[in-house]
Amino acid sequence: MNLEKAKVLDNQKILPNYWQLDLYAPKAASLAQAGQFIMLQTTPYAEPFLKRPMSLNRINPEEGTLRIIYQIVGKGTQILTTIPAGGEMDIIGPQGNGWMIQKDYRKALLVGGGAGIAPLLQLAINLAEKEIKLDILLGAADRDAIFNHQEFLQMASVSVATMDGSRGHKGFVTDLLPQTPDYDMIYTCGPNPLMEKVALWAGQKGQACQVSLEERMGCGIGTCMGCVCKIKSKDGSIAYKRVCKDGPVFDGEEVVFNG
Amino acid sequence: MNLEKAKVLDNQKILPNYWQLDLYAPKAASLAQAGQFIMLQTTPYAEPFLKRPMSLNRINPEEGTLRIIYQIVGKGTQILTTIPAGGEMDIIGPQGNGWMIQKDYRKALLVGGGAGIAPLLQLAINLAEKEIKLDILLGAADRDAIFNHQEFLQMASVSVATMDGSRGHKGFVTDLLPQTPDYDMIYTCGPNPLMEKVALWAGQKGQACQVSLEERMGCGIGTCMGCVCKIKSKDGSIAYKRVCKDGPVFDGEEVVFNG
Amino acid sequence: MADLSVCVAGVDLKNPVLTASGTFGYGREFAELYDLSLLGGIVVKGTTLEPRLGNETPRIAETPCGLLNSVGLQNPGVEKVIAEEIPFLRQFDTAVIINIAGHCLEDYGKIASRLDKVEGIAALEVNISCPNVKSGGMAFGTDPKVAAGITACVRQNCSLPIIIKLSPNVTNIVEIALAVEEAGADAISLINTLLGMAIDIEKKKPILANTVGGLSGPAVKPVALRMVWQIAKAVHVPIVGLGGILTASDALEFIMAGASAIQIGSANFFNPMAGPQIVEGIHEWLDQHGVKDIKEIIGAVNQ
Amino acid sequence: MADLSVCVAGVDLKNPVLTASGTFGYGREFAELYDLSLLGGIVVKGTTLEPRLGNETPRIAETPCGLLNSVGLQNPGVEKVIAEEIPFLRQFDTAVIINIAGHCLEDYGKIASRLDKVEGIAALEVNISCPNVKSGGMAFGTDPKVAAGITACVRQNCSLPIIIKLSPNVTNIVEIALAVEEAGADAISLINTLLGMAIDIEKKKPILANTVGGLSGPAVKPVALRMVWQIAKAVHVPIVGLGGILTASDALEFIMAGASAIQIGSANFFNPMAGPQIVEGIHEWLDQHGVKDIKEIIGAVNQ
Ligand SMILES: Cc1cc2nc3c(=O)[nH]c(=O)nc-3n(C[C@H](O)[C@H](O)[C@H](O)COP(=O)(O)OP(=O)(O)OC[C@H]3O[C@@H](n4cnc5c(N)ncnc54)[C@H](O)[C@@H]3O)c2cc1C
Ligand SMILES: Cc1cc2nc3c(=O)[nH]c(=O)nc-3n(C[C@H](O)[C@H](O)[C@H](O)COP(=O)(O)OP(=O)(O)OC[C@H]3O[C@@H](n4cnc5c(N)ncnc54)[C@H](O)[C@@H]3O)c2cc1C
Ligand SMILES: Cc1cc2nc3c(=O)[nH]c(=O)nc-3n(C[C@H](O)[C@H](O)[C@H](O)COP(=O)(O)O)c2cc1C
Ligand SMILES: Cc1cc2nc3c(=O)[nH]c(=O)nc-3n(C[C@H](O)[C@H](O)[C@H](O)COP(=O)(O)O)c2cc1C
Ligand code: FES
Ligand code: FES
Repeated sequence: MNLEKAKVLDNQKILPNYWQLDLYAPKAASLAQAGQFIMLQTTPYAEPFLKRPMSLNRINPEEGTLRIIYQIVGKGTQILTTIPAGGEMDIIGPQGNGWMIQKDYRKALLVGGGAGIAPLLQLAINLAEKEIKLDILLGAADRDAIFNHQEFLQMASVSVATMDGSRGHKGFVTDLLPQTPDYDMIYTCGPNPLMEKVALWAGQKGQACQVSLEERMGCGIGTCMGCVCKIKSKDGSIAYKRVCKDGPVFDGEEVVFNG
Repeated sequence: MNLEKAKVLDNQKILPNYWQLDLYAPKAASLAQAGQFIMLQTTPYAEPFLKRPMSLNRINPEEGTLRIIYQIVGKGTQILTTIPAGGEMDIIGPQGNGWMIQKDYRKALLVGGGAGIAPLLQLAINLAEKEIKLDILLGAADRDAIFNHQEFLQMASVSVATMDGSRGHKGFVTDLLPQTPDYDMIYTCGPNPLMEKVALWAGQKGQACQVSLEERMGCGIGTCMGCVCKIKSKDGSIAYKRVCKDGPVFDGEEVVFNG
Repeated sequence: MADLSVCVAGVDLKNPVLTASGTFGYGREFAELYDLSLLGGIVVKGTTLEPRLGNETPRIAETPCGLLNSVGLQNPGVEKVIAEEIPFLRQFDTAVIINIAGHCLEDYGKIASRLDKVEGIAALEVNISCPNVKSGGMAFGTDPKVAAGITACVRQNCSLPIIIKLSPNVTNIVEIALAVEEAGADAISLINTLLGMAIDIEKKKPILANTVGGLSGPAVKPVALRMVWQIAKAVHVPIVGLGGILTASDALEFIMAGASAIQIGSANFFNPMAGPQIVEGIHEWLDQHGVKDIKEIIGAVNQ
Repeated sequence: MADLSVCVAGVDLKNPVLTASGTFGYGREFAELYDLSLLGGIVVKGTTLEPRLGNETPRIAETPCGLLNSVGLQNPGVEKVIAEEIPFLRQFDTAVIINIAGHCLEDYGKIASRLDKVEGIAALEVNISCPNVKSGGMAFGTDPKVAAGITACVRQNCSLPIIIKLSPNVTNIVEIALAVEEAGADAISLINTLLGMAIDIEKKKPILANTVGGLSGPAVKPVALRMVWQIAKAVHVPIVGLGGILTASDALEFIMAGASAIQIGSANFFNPMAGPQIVEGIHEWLDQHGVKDIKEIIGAVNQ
């Protein structure tokens, strides 16, 4: 496990409700894999008490940097916006397992929704480097919550859906799922209903699928059993696994979604 | 009562354990009197929860500025040192009654100890402006806790005492109290034992004396009854008065010190 | 604009935001900052028959996200409150609630009957939960029989609406709530402070002269909210929720847990404008969420 | 360097700093960060006879200076703990304390007797105070008779030193402490979590799937410290104090209140290095203050 005092290189608004945070954290950057996350402390005080889990949007081990894209949700992310370049923050990480990529993949589909788009960018870069063909579906409430669109376009065909139709298809991003998919792997991150739909569809189409789950975390390091999700074994029995340590990425087929 | 968002103009270390904070708070500065204090919030979060009472060391109504000199004691004052110029903090104030000055005073003695020296500077300036002759006694543990020495020297004869003898007399500042005082008023601020000694001595010598008390505060505005001190009436009965509202300055004779 | 009026203990409040006893004095300082008529009501400092000096100092110790106090009911006594404070408060278009406390059952009866016919009082809040007095105080609020006895005694001695204020320092808050409801409480307010302590390690002594004190502030909010929720399922009288409320969002949590009104205590120290800002914040939230009447969301989590 | 060793429940600890059940797993993650032998001891996650799934999620809600949890004793069961976790922990030169919990009296007896002869266990900590399980749990710790009954049952079923862990959700902590002491506890640890709640006002629902959960972290420190101080004056067995300890200074407050040892719980989340840093900080403080032996300051505020 890596504890590090990260230095803020840049922290700026990229969309009305989304900020981009660049950190200098050489140790974490050298260890990190796409799909992993860090636990980020927003103040040096005991309030707010818990660290915030944030996915790695970009990993640059050469320069020792990490990029986070965060949505403003509540107290912690509000505070994050006030930390200027030059500031410091304690982080733990990289945490979790990251996306699984097999050498022989030739074609993959990425489906992201809202803040869940964040961990797909580094994944797409890694897949593109391996010359794996990519289709990318991005969804959000409106166009003000679609980020990294340009970056994805450089690597893949990208389709967008927004609930209000302000960009791309009007409706759910899952409306864009193809009828006859032929992917070696489908990767998805976003709100639970989105991932549940994708996992269900993938199962029906006989396609493999990885989902990256979110859960409220106490420790973020695997000790408190706070962040568990329900995982179904082959034998049908159900176990609770830790999102922070055994995940956040799970086989879509195994996950029991609650709603 | 005045609530104001003060702007930090400057915040710098002046001695190993003392910092000087310059605030732009035009409303407070226009209202303030020597001997008053402000309640200062150290973070925008609920931790630390309470505001810190800090005396006004300098008041500049023309420029709208206030100066605080603060000793690093615990959590709140530690945090204060981290707030850079340009930062903002919520204040309440000026609070309390301030030093009482009568027009016909001709000679006054000021006795300050440690952080208690802070509210004596603006007092000395006001007295000097009225051409009242001043004697000033400053005491502290060592020379690293004597501040404003130069400023006082411009207005008065100043004697210093330190416990370790690193500046001036070696011992208590109260050792320097004259045998045959002839002051119209004696003003003192510092640790309770110091003020108690000065008040006792003044009483014995038949001299009038004002003391500026410290107490732990909840509200700092007079509503919680947290900060009271024991005040003896002429008839001998004892009442609790609020340091934040009825004080911090009291007639030395009335105060019942607890030891 | 949404309807914010609520009715507690038969008292119509223009909005559910009251200020808590002991944190607002008699409103004089806050009246310099804002029009007290903006508040649903004001609960004054704990009032006793005779003037009380209260405890030795230090009386305040800061703790994580909160504070301990051991003021010990310093107050000028009921006669002075009637003569000097109630007339001042009567100027404002807000419910004036007098918080009362006593050393023994008799005291409660006497002070209730003394206040009964005084003009300008909307209700009594009966403090059976003060952790800062040697005799009586919290002990009254931790035994259902004693709590019921005091409630009945106040009931007999006055015709004003009575709100019984409970102590959180108990194993079973529901049992106490049911006991005071049964004994005639028109409403129940909770929580008073949690008994706590802080030590100055340099002096190897408690920070408070009184050794222990009452914990309040955001730190206690989860406990307070849980107790409001617990008793909301058990009693039929209205509940006034308090404990650590700092923002409109906090206030709405209590209302959804089952409180018909809320009180703002220590938040008055953190942010002297908390009162009107919370009223305003509740208004905004209801409007944004298309809620026409705050009464629709009282106890929403239980529906 | 000052002598930091203390003796609790007949177990010699190299220093008074233990880690609290449920916040440290079985030490594996922390072993990546520092040598667990630096700790006085490790208390493992609550262990039950059978594996337990625990409660639904969300299980965690942040609160001011603290958090609520409703993990509900998820654990792999005593057999797996014996087979896989205790051998791992035995590698370190630190006291391994197994925290046990049960649904009923019988469970406690069975698990105690199962652990009795297992190598590498310094003591049992008996959790009669878990607020997160439906049957038993906290209810055991809020009634002095039931608490004594469980203590006696564990006592009869094993020869290991036993530490009884008390719930703070009671009117009278001293009464419970005396009851378990009388029934054979070798030491008492406190506090477990305070029962609390948090509401998501957007969803109009409790944040925790379990509605209520246990409050821990700095927020609860004043209550924990008060309870340690109260029982220190009443019982003769050593006390292990916990609740909101974040720093060496916090730890020293508990020691001065009367605790012979302390546990670090939620602080492990805030600062994963809290354990060794607090050991170090206590060392420094004692040295700076010329205290040769930590035992000199245990209960200092009462002297
Ligand atoms: C593995 C993982 C990766 C994530 N990556 C990203 C990311 O790249 N970008 C991004 O914008 N968000 C991400 N999130 C969600 C992000 O952690 C929350 O939005 C954030 O914690 C909210 O904090 P807050 O203080 O603003 O909200 P508050 O509501 O004030 O937070 C209160 C508490 O709830 C927790 N919480 C609230 N919402 C969530 C949530 N959705 N998931 C987990 N905990 C939550 C907070 O961590 C905190 O403990 C991720 C979550 C997880 C679990
Ligand atoms: C009217 C008044 C004027 C003051 N003026 C000055 C000044 O000009 N310069 C200066 O250095 N100090 C002054 N003090 C003392 C100053 O308020 C404390 O040193 C400061 O509050 C300590 O805060 P902390 O967070 O660093 O310490 P902590 O010990 O962490 O504070 C914990 C709590 O105790 C309170 N507290 C601790 N020490 C004191 C104290 N001596 N007096 C009152 N409350 C205390 C804090 O305000 C806080 O609520 C004054 C105090 C009063 C009452
Ligand atoms: C300084 C102080 C004095 C108090 N005095 C009283 C009192 O006289 N009577 C009473 O019933 N409650 C008193 N309380 C308790 C509050 O009214 C309230 O119940 C408690 O502080 C919890 O609310 P809060 O967390 O919002 O402060 C006092 C609280 C504080 C902080
Ligand atoms: C996530 C979590 C899980 C816990 N699990 C247990 C447990 O299994 N058994 C137990 O006795 N206490 C458990 N506790 C309580 C802690 O051991 C401790 O008593 C409490 O958190 C107070 O200490 P703290 O404020 O230092 O965290 C748990 C606490 C937390 C936060
Ligand atoms: S957050 Fe603690 S185990 Fe995952
Ligand atoms: S600090 Fe509240 S009355 Fe003075």
